[in-house]
Amino acid sequence: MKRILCVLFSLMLLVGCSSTPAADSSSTEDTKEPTAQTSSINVYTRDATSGTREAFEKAIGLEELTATAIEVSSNGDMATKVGTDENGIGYVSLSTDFAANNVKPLNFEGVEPSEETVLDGSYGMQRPFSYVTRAAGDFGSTEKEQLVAAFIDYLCNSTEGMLVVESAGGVVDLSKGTPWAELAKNHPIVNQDNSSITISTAGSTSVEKTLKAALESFVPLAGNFQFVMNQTGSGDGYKRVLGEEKTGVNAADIGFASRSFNEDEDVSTAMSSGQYAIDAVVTIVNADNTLSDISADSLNQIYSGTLTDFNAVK
Amino acid sequence: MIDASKEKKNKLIDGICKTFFLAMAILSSSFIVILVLFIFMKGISPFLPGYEFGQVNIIDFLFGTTYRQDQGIYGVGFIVINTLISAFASLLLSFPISVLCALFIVKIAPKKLSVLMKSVVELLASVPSIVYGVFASGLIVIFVKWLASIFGITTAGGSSLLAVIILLAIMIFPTITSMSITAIQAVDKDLENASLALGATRTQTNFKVVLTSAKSGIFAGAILGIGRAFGEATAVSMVAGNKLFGPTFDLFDITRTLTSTMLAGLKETSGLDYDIRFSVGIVLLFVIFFSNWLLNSLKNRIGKNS
Amino acid sequence: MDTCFNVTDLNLYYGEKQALKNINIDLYKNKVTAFIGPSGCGKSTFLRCLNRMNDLIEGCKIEGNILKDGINIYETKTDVVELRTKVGMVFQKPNPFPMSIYENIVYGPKCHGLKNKAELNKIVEKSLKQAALWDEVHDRLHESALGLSGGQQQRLCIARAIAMQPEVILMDEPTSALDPIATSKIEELIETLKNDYTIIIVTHSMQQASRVSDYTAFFLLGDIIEYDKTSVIFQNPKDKRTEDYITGRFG
Amino acid sequence: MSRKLKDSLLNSITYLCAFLGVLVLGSILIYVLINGLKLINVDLLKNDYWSKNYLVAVENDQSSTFECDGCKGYFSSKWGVSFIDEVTSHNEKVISVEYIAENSPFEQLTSLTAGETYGQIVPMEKGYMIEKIDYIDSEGNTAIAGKILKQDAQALQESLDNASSITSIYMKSPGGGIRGSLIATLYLILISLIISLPIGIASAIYLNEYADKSKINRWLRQGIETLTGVPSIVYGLMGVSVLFPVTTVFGATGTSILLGGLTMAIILLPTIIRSVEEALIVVPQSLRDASLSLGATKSQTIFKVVLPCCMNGILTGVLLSIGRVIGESAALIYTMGTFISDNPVINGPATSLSLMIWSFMSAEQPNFELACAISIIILSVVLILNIVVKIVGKKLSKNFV
Repeated sequence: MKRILCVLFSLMLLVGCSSTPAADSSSTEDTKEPTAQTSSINVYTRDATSGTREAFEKAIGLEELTATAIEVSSNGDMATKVGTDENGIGYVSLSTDFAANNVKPLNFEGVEPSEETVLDGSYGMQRPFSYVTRAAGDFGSTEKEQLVAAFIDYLCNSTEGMLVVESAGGVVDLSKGTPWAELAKNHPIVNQDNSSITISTAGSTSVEKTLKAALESFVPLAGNFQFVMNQTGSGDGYKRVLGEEKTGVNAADIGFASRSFNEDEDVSTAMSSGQYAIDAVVTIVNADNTLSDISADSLNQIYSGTLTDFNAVK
Repeated sequence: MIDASKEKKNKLIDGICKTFFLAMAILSSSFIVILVLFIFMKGISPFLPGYEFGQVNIIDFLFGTTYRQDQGIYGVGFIVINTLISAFASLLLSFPISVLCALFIVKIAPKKLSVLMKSVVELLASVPSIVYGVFASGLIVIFVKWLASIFGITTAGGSSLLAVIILLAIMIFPTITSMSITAIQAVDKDLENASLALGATRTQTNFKVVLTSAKSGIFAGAILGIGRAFGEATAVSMVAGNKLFGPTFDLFDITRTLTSTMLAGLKETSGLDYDIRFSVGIVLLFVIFFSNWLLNSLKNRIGKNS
Repeated sequence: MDTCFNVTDLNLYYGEKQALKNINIDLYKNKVTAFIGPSGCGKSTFLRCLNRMNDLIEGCKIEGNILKDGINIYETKTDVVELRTKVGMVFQKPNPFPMSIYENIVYGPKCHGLKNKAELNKIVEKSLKQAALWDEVHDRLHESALGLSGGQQQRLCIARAIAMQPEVILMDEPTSALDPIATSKIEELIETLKNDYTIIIVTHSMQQASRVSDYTAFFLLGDIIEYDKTSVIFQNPKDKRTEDYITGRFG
Repeated sequence: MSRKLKDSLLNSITYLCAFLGVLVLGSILIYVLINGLKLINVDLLKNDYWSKNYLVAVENDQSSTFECDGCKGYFSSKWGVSFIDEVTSHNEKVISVEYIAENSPFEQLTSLTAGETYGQIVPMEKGYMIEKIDYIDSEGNTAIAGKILKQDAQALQESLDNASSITSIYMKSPGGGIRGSLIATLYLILISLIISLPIGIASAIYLNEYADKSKINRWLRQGIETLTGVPSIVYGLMGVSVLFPVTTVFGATGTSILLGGLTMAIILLPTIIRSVEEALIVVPQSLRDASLSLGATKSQTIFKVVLPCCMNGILTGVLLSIGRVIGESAALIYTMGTFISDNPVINGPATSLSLMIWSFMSAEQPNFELACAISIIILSVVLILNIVVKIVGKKLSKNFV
C-alpha cells in the first residue's frame, strides 16, 4: 500500500511541476485514508568512526547494529533529530543542552548521568578525552618541548587547569589537582617571554571547547605564547603528531582524541600521552516520551533490532 | 610607415601569445589528469593483493547491497542507484521550475521585478551549502514529516529520500536558472520578432521560439546542475539518514548517497575505512562522467532535430 | 596596363565541396573591378582569396597561384599580415570596432607600432577626408563609432582601411546594408578613390557595377563566365548566360 | 478561443513556477535572516576572534568605598567595579565588566605574565570578561571566584566584597569577532582570482580562437569540462598532497591561505573558461575579420578587439567565481585549515567565513544562530562585490559600447 501511495505521490509531484497545478487536487482525495499510527522505535546512531558511538556500543555490549538504524553526522544533529522525532532514540554527549533540543536524558541502569556519577564510575557510559604529544626531541626546539610539557602538566594535574576544563564542560576529578604555583616550579620555561613560540594542536572536535579554554587560560601564565588549534576529528589527532602526517601540511605538537587511542595508533614513542578529562554519553529520547530509565539490556535489544516498541521497554 | 623590425617583433609576440594560450589550455586540462591519477592511486589500493588492511573483492564492492563500516562490509552498488535516483529526481523536479522561472525573469516580469529576482537568484548561488543543510534539517524535514503523516507513514524524523530530493532541487535551482537566463537573453530578437510578425502570441513565441532556441544553453545549465547534485556532500548528509543497505525506492525511507558515504566520519578514521572512501570517490567520478556523457548525447540529439 | 593580381588555375574547396573552379584572371592596377553573379557563385569567396581571409575558415583548401606583383601570395614564406596591410578590405555590414572614431582609424597604424601622436592625428584627418567623412565627424572624433549612422559607419570602415595606405581595397558588397543616399555617397567615394587605389568590389547591383567599375567579371557556380571591360559586358556580352543574368532573366 | 485558453494556461504555469522559485528562495533568505539577524552587530564585525588573556595583579592598598549612581549590574562598592551576566554570540555565559568607578583599584592593574609586558599597566575596559579571581577572604584564607566556578555576576560581586585582598585576576578581552576571517576570505578570493583569471581567460582564448577540431583539442576541452563534475572534497585532498610543495616555496609551513587559493583557482577554472568562452562566441566574427584585414596580427586582434568586447563575460565569470569561493567549504577544510586567525597572512593558516560556519556547525554544540549570522555577512559581501563589479564593469565597457 505504501509503495503504491509513494508512486502515486511521485507522479503527482511530476505532474504538479510540468502541467497544471489544478490536476492534483482530485488525486489527493482517495489517498487520504489514514493508517494506524505505529510507535515503532526509530534508532539513531552516529557514523561508525565516532568516538561517542564507540563508547555507547561498548557500554551496552552491542554485537551487531540493526540495519534500519539512521546515521547522523554530529552530536548536534543527533539532538535535533531525536528532538523532532517522537519515536526516536539516540545518544549524545553530557554537555548537550537537552531542554533546548526538546530531548530528555535517560537514566542508565538507574543511575542519573551527572558529573558525580561519572567520576565515581557508577554511570557506565563514558569516554576519555585523550592527548598525545610528538616524540621527545621532535618539537623543533627545546623551548617548545618544555612549554608543551608545562602545558600538559597544567592541563592534567593543576587545580587551575582542571577548573578551566570543568567549567568548559569536561568532567574532571578536582580533588586530584595540585595548585599550579607548585607545579610551575618544575617548569622554569613559563617564567620567560614565550611570545615567539607557537603550539599547534590537532585532532578531535569534541575536545575543542575544553582545550580552547585551557590554552587561553595558560597563555598569561606562560609568557604569552601563541597557539594554533586545528581541530578536525579524532583520526587526525594521532596522524598529525606521530603518524603519517607528522611532517606534512598539518603537522601538530599535541593531538587529541575523544576516545582511547586504538591499537593502530602506537603512542609509546610520544613524549607523553594520557587522558585529561572524561565525557559521559547520555541516551536521549524525545521530550514527549514517557520513558525515564533504561537498562543496558533494553538498549542492546533496541539497537540490535529485536525490540521495536517503546511500550515493551521495561 | 611599416617598419620591418616592428613587424618582426609583432610576429614574435604573436607566436609567443599563441604558445602561451596553448600552454594555459594544456595546463587547465591537465589538472583533471592529476586529479584522476591522484584519486586512482589512493582508491585502487584496497583491491590490490597485498593491501595492508586486507584485500577487498572488487565485485563485492561494486555490486554489494550493504555498506557497514562496523562490520567491514563495503558494497556501493545500492548507493550508486540511490545517488542516481536522488540526483535525477531532483533535476526532474527543479528543471521545469528553473527554466520557467528564468523565462519569467527575462521575458515576462516587469523590469524592476526582474532585476530583483535575478539578484536573488545570483545571491542564492553563493549561499554556503551548509546553510542549505541547516535549512533542510530545520524546515524541509518537517514538511516531509507532515506529508508522510497525511499518508499515515512514519518517517525517521523526516530524513528521507524525498527530503534529499527536495533539498537538491532547491540547491540546483539557482544554477540552472542563472544559466537559463543567460541562454534566453542570448536568443536573437529578430527570431522573436519574426514569430510575432507571423501572428503568434507572446506566450506561443516564448514557448515555441525562445525556449527552443535557447535549449542548448538551458541544457548546459541542467548538466551543471546535476553535477552539483551529484557532488553535494555536506548538506545531503544532514538529511539522508545514511541507510546501511538498499537500494531505496520508497520516497519516505532513509537513503545513502555516494557523497554522504564519503563524508560520514571521514575525519575520524584511518586504514581501510579511510582508503575505501577514495574508491567511492572513483565510483562517483564514473557516475558523473557517465551521466554527463548521457546528457551531452541527449543534448546533441535534441540539437540535431531542430 | 599594369596588373595587380595574376590568378592562374585557382581551385578552392570547402571540405568536399568545390567552391571555385579553375579561375584564371588578371586584375588591373588603379582600376575598379566589379564581380557580379548570383548568390553562392563564389565571387565573395574569390575576393577573400586575394588577402587570404579564407585562411580563417576551417576545412578550406586552395590550389593554384595568385601572383601579386609577381609573387605568389600563397607561398609558405609569404607574410599574411604584411599582405593584408597592402590589401585592405571593407565588409558587407559596417563593422566599426566598439571604440571611438579616432581609435578606429589609428587601430591599424598602432598595430604596426606607430606611436607618434602628431603623425597619427595626421593620418586620421587624411583618411577621414579621403573617405569624405571629415566634415561630418571632425568635432566628435572621440565619441563611440557605434553612434554613427550606417552609411557613416561604412565610410569610417573605408577610412580605416585607407589609413593603412594599402595598394588594393577589397569591398565585399559594401552598400548592401545601406539606403540609396548612403549608397550613392559610397559610390562617389569609390570614384575618387580609384585614382590612388586598386579597388575590387563585389556587388549584387548591376547598376552599381555599371556605374562605378571599369572592369566586370561575371561569376556563375564557381566559374568566371566572362571578364571584360564593363561597357563590353553590359552592352554586348559574349556569353548567353551573362546576357540572361544582366537582363534579369535569372539570378 | 482555445488558443487563448492554452496561452493563459501556459502563462499561469510560468507565473506559478516563478512564484514557487521565489517562494523557496525567499523562505531560505528569511529563515537565515530571522535566525541570524539578532547576532549581527558592529562588534561581531570588528572584534578579534581570540580574546586577549591577561593575568593581572591589583593594587590592594584601598581604604575608600565607591559609589555608583544608577549603574547597571552588580556593583562592588569595596572595589568600585560592577559586573553583569552576558551570553556571547558563541552561546557562552560570561561575567563581564560593566562599569569601573574613578580611582578604583581596577584602574591600576599590572600584568603578571612573564616577558616584556611584566609589571606594565593593563587597562581594563568595559566588556572585559572576568574568568577567575584569586583572593584572600576576610578570614585570611585563599579563595577563588569567577566564571570558572560557574558563578554569576551577583555571586562574583558578593565574593569580592568579602575579599580583603586580591592576589590575581584572570581576565579576557571580548572576542568572538570575525574580522580576521573576513579579511582572510577577501585574500582568498583575490588569490584564487589572480591565479585562475589569466589561466582561464588564456585557455578560453585558445579553445575558442585558435583550436581547430583536432582530437587533441577535443581532449583538452573534455578535460576542462570534466573538472566541473569533480566533487570539491576531492580537490581538497588533491590540494594537500599535490599543491602543498608549491606553497612551501613561498614560505608556507602548513595549511595556508595561499594553498586554499591555489586549490580554489583550479576549482574556478571551468567556471571562468566557460563564461569567457560564452562571451567570446558572441563577439561577431566580422570584427575579427576587420582587424585582420587591417594587417593586425592575431594576438593584436585578440587583445585589442576581442577581449575588450567580452569584458562583460569575464565579469560574469568573476562574479560566479566569487560566489563559489565564498561558499566553498569541503575543499578548504584540508587546505586552509579551520584555525581562526585574527591577523591573516598569505602563507599562514586562516579560515574563510564559510569554513567558520562549517566549524561551528560540526562542533559538539552546533551554533546555528551564529552560522546564520555569518551567512548574512557572506550574503552581504557577495551583494557588495556584485554591485562593485557591476559598476566597474559599466565604467570599463563605457569606452567600448
